[in-house]
Amino acid sequence: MSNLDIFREEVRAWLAENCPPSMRTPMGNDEDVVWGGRKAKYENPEARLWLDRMGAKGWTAPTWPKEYGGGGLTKEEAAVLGQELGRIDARPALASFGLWMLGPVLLEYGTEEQKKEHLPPIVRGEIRWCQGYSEPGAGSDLAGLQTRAVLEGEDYVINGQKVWTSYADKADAIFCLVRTDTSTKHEGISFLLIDMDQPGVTTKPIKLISGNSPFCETFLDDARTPARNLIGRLNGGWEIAKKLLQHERTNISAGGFGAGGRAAALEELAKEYLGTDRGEIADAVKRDQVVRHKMLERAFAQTLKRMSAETKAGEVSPASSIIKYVAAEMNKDRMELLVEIMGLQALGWSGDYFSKQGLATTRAMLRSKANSIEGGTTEVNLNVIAKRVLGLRDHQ
Amino acid sequence: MSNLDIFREEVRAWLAENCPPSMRTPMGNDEDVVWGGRKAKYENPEARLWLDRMGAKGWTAPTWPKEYGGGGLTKEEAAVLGQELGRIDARPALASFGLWMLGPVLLEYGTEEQKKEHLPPIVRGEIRWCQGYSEPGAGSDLAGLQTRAVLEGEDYVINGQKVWTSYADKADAIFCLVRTDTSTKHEGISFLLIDMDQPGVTTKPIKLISGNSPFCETFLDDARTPARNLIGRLNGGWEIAKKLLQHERTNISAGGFGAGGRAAALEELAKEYLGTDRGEIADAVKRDQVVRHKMLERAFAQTLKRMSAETKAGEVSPASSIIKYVAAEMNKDRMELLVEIMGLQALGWSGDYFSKQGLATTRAMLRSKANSIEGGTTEVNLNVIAKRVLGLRDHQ
Amino acid sequence: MGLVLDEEQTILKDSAKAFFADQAPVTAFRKLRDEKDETGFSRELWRAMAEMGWAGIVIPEAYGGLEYGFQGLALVLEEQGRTLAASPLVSTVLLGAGTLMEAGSEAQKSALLPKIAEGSLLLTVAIDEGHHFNPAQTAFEAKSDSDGFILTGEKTFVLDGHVADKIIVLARTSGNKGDREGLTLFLVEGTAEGLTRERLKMLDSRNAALLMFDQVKVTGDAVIGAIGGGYDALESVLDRAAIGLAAEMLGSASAVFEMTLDYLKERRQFGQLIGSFQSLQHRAADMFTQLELSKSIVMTAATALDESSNEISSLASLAKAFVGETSNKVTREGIQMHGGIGMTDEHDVGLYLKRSRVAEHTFGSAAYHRDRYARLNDY
Amino acid sequence: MGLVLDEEQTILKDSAKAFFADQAPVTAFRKLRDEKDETGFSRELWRAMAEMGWAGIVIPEAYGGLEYGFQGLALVLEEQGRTLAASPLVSTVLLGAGTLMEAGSEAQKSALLPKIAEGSLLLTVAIDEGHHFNPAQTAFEAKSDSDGFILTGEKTFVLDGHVADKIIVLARTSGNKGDREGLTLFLVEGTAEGLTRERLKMLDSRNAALLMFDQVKVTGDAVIGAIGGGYDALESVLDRAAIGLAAEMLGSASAVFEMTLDYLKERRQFGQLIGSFQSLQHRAADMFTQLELSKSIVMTAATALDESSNEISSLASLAKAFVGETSNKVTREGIQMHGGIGMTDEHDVGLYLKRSRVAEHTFGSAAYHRDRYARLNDY
Repeated sequence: MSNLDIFREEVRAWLAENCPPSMRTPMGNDEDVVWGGRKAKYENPEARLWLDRMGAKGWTAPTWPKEYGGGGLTKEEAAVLGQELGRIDARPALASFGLWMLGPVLLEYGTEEQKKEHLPPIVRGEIRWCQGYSEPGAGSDLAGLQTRAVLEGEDYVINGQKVWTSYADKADAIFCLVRTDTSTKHEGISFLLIDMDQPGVTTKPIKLISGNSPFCETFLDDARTPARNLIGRLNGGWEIAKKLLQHERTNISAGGFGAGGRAAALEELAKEYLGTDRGEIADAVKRDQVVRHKMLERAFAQTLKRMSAETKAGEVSPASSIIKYVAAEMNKDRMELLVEIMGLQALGWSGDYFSKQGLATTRAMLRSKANSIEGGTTEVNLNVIAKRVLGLRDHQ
Repeated sequence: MSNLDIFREEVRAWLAENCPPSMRTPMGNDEDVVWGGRKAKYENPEARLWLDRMGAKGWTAPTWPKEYGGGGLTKEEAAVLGQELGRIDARPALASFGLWMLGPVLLEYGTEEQKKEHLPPIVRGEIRWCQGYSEPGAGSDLAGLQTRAVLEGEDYVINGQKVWTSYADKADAIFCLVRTDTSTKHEGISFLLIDMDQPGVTTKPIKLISGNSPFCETFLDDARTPARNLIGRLNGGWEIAKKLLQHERTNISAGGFGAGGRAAALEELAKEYLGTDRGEIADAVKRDQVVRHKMLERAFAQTLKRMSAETKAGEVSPASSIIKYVAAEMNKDRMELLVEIMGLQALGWSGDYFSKQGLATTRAMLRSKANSIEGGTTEVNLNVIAKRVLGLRDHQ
Repeated sequence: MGLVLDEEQTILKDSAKAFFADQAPVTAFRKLRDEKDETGFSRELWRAMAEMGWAGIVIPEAYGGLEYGFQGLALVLEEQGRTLAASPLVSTVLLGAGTLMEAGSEAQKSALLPKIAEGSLLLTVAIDEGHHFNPAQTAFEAKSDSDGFILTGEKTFVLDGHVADKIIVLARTSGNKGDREGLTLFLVEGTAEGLTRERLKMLDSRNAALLMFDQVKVTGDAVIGAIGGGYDALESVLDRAAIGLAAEMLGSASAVFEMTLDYLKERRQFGQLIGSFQSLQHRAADMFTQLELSKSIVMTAATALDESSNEISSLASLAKAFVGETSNKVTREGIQMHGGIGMTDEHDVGLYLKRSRVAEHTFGSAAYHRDRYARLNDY
Repeated sequence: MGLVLDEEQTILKDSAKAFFADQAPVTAFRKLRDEKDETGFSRELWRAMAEMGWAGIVIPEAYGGLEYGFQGLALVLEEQGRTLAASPLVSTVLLGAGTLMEAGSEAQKSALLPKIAEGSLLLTVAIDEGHHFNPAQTAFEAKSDSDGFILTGEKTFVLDGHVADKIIVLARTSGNKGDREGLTLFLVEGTAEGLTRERLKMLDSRNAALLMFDQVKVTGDAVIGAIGGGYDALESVLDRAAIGLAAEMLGSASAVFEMTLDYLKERRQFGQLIGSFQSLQHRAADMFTQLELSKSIVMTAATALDESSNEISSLASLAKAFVGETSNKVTREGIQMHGGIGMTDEHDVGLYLKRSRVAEHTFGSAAYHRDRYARLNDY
């Protein structure tokens, strides 16, 4: 038996013992996601138990080094862990921007002290992080950041406003891009960690056209953070931000609002709402639109696969530059087409008259409009393709 | 009886007497168009007779002053003349860039001597003119003109190359934009008349992707023209050019490849080539595309009418800025749709197997690709709308 | 108006523009929405509109109206659309008064039209039964009995149906679902016994209701027009409604375009006004183009109504389809060009998008009207 | 190839690229066209291609082929498309050899496949009868008589039909136009008595012919596959042909994109490289996106062929439709971005546009394949 097989047996045994029964059932809704943090409430005590057990093993961050609380697994072992978790339909023990975003930054740019201080609580879900990049005046253009951090004695004092901070109202701490030098643009930005449990930090949820949202505005008024919470070098935040954004883009599009899967199949809804004629969607024009969409979805899915095959083969994949753009536009079109197909049923806002699916479609259509804005606008995506991939230049 | 009614009776009587019978029949093809000029050949002597008679009355240029050979008619009288010519289906006595383009320029910018010298031969169709604007390096951007004219004694000596000069190989003379000052861009351009019957001027027809074309390349190698043939002020050609281009754009789109009329109706061809189902175009998806196109055609036709009504009412019509753009894109889409509909029949190049209509469609589809390039590209049209109409500005 | 407004029309348009900007700006609609107002529009505003003569703008003078014509109504609707003002202009005037003028008896017209014109009677027409507009598919049944008719069934998406004083109901008196023959129009009191009304909470926070008829009795007088001839009468009414709604949508789309253009001239990114980026410039130019084409169509269609052109049905479908697509496109681009701020509930552009999607589907979607246009023109 | 080329495939692609760039650049095709060459391709080139092994690249080793598979053939076709090289690869290999491999008897395969592989036999399949590709609509009749069958009728748009040594003809032996049953494949000599062949002068100056059969007699040996089962056999062949042609179109479209991109980086207007104008940048990025998506599909479909996936038909329709639309778009944009020079006959971009339109319609247009995809997937 290979080492990996042995490891697999160990994992399997441990999971059988430690994964509570209710954690092997599908999640009912967003409330079932465990984000951890100081303010976390656990309706289901088994969720907490599951987090504690996984956290203690470091398996919420399987490949992070053990010395920082991680699982210390190899890539192959982590894959086995993932397979075994999948095999029993285990729920994720922890969802966390700390795991997904801050952790990798700390591992690459943090000092030994910073890693020791911040990584273990992330692994165990003790601190819930949120991210503070965008500002009202700086959307696609982070160089326009105006939130200022000034060193006063041992602390940075921060003033400014962040926007689109997901779950800021539920987070314990925020990792921020702040301006530490106003004389330049990109070069004057730093990456700072700030505890939110202080009077200088307030948050306000943002209501979207589709209804409530996890997004907040976050106001920093003489907020303070010890100087040791500067990550990377002073005025070196731009480089970190670029990496994180790239990471975010890939995340959003590959897993996020991408092709199919999550919602009911377009073709089934088309049959239900438009009727059938000898088994075919009765409206030939809409049927053609459905096919076009399905073809694009398939082309997109194959491109995702190709991208990952190319990456695995060590090639630079130019296809990766198109992913976010295609995913966003495709999902927007899909939702508009669904509304077209469902008619009145997808034009309701609330109330019993409308089906759950109808109401969800209405909201999803509205929410989808942000797909081509968040995490890099479609316009910025196209600029990037034109310039970085195709080598076209600005006016000289 | 009003003066106009009297005039109408006179016109009617004169036409009855002077318009030869064969000039009241529809034109068979492009060969029947009378362009005049020194090299003109008249297969049908009545065509020449008709030109001579109309030219002598000045009615080829009805509203131009009598002293320059024109008809000296008021706008209202000219309208009556037009109606009466239409009533008997009279062929145009003369087609001429001299009448359409050079004449108006001379009337506005020419000296008394220049008008006296050039306008009467235009009216009588004795000199055939062509226009020389574009150059290989200067398409949409006339400021890039490189053809140079240098004053040597009494003459300008011209060197350079013009392209897209329609019918240059059949013309007697050319009105040209030339560079007379290389130190500035727009300000260094002049408007010059050049006789083409000299060794320094040679022409070469351009073959298009759709086949033969009226376009030529025109080479000017030490071509000469007397200094008196400078129209307007030295280095003042840019203003004249802008006026002429505007004029050309309106002409092209309103009369040219615009909405329907000329070719067989899209819906009839769709029925013929796709079959019908209870009287409807059998292919529902194509039928939808046909409707979309017909709707756009109608919207365009109504916009043309609105534009002319607004102009008549003395209003500035912002709609006029969209005409060329819509006409070009609409015609290109129409031709692609026709090829889709006709299939194999519109994929032939020559030979008896293909119907006349099929071959004409193939060629027209190819020719239509130039609609969004000639007389101002679609990109330039959109720039103009954005900047002049919508007030958007360049990067500052 | 023909294709250019005359002086009188220009005055009407200007005063309507000023009226809505003053009395019913977008903030007023937002307030109605946020306060979850049960009526769904301001009765005070409607009274003021009636005082301007707009409730009776197409009603003949003989019945207390202005007899000013549909071109005038279209102008008012366009300006109403510009500020998203909620009013019963579409339900009461386009549909209700429209049906009476088209098919009502002298007695019905004398009794009701003057009240509509003075703004004291709210009327609507109940047509839809399914997810998609398709009046020929009406199954809703009216059974004749000795005293008249008994109505049973459901009608949905009835504009202002929860507050209308009277409701004109399209019901089947013979034939089968899908037949154009056999449909009849009935006038029913909003308070009739057996009628339950429920306001639907729509995406656009405007007014539509679900009406449930349980053995609702009406007398023979309640029939409007010929028994079995309801479809043909209604078709003319719906042509007018489609054109009127297209005018309203044009106004809304124009407002979105204008606010977007303003934003392009004011928002900076990468050190530049975003309106100086050429790709946004070209897309703005393209929206402008669609709006100019839409404007020509709406003017043509409204004029055709006043001139009783035989092209009305074709032009109605053209207007509803073309303006609908334009409105869809402009609202999409409006949000995208505004970026994040356009996604927030507090920005107006989202309100316009929501209204657009509902209006696009009201009286038939663009797809419905393209198919109809094709049928009308023998494609 | 799967979704990434392996080493062998990379070598094949590179050598095909070098081969066509060297032996059959666009100038070679232009020369064929301008000299009105009657064959329509260079026999010398075909011999060289056969020497490279490409004529037999999908033919089993037992019949003298390389048995390298469709992924390899797709790579060669893509490179052939890049330079618009004219060859009988589609007619002889994809269609002809494909049909024999799918449905031929052992005797037929032994007799013909080795000759195809060595480049000495030209084969094609005659399917089309009308303006649009639709094999089920075949009416062309084969009447059985004592000695075999008598073929009468017309076949059009037969690729390389005027020079093919043998022609496989789809004919109806029973049933009616529209039936998939009752169609049979026959092998006919190019020189058969009663057969008249006329080369069609197509838009793309490539090879297609009109074949007129006047009582052409064939023996029972001429039947390929089962009598009445021709449609099913041919459908698999046509799937492969669609995928192969999509690969060729992808190569052509990529070439257009590359020449356009080069032009954007070199042409100046208004004092700037036109490639620095943002609206052109975004349109270029959009073309690139379509091409990347197309590439994923072509690779997936070609791999599916070699793996005998049960998705082949779906993927064939996906490839033909998606790449067809991409090719249409890229050639349109290619001309527009080149401006006037792109309109001239002496520029290559027009040749690509012409080839694209014909290829788009060959073996079914995008619309045909969208409908087919919908049918195959039960939409």
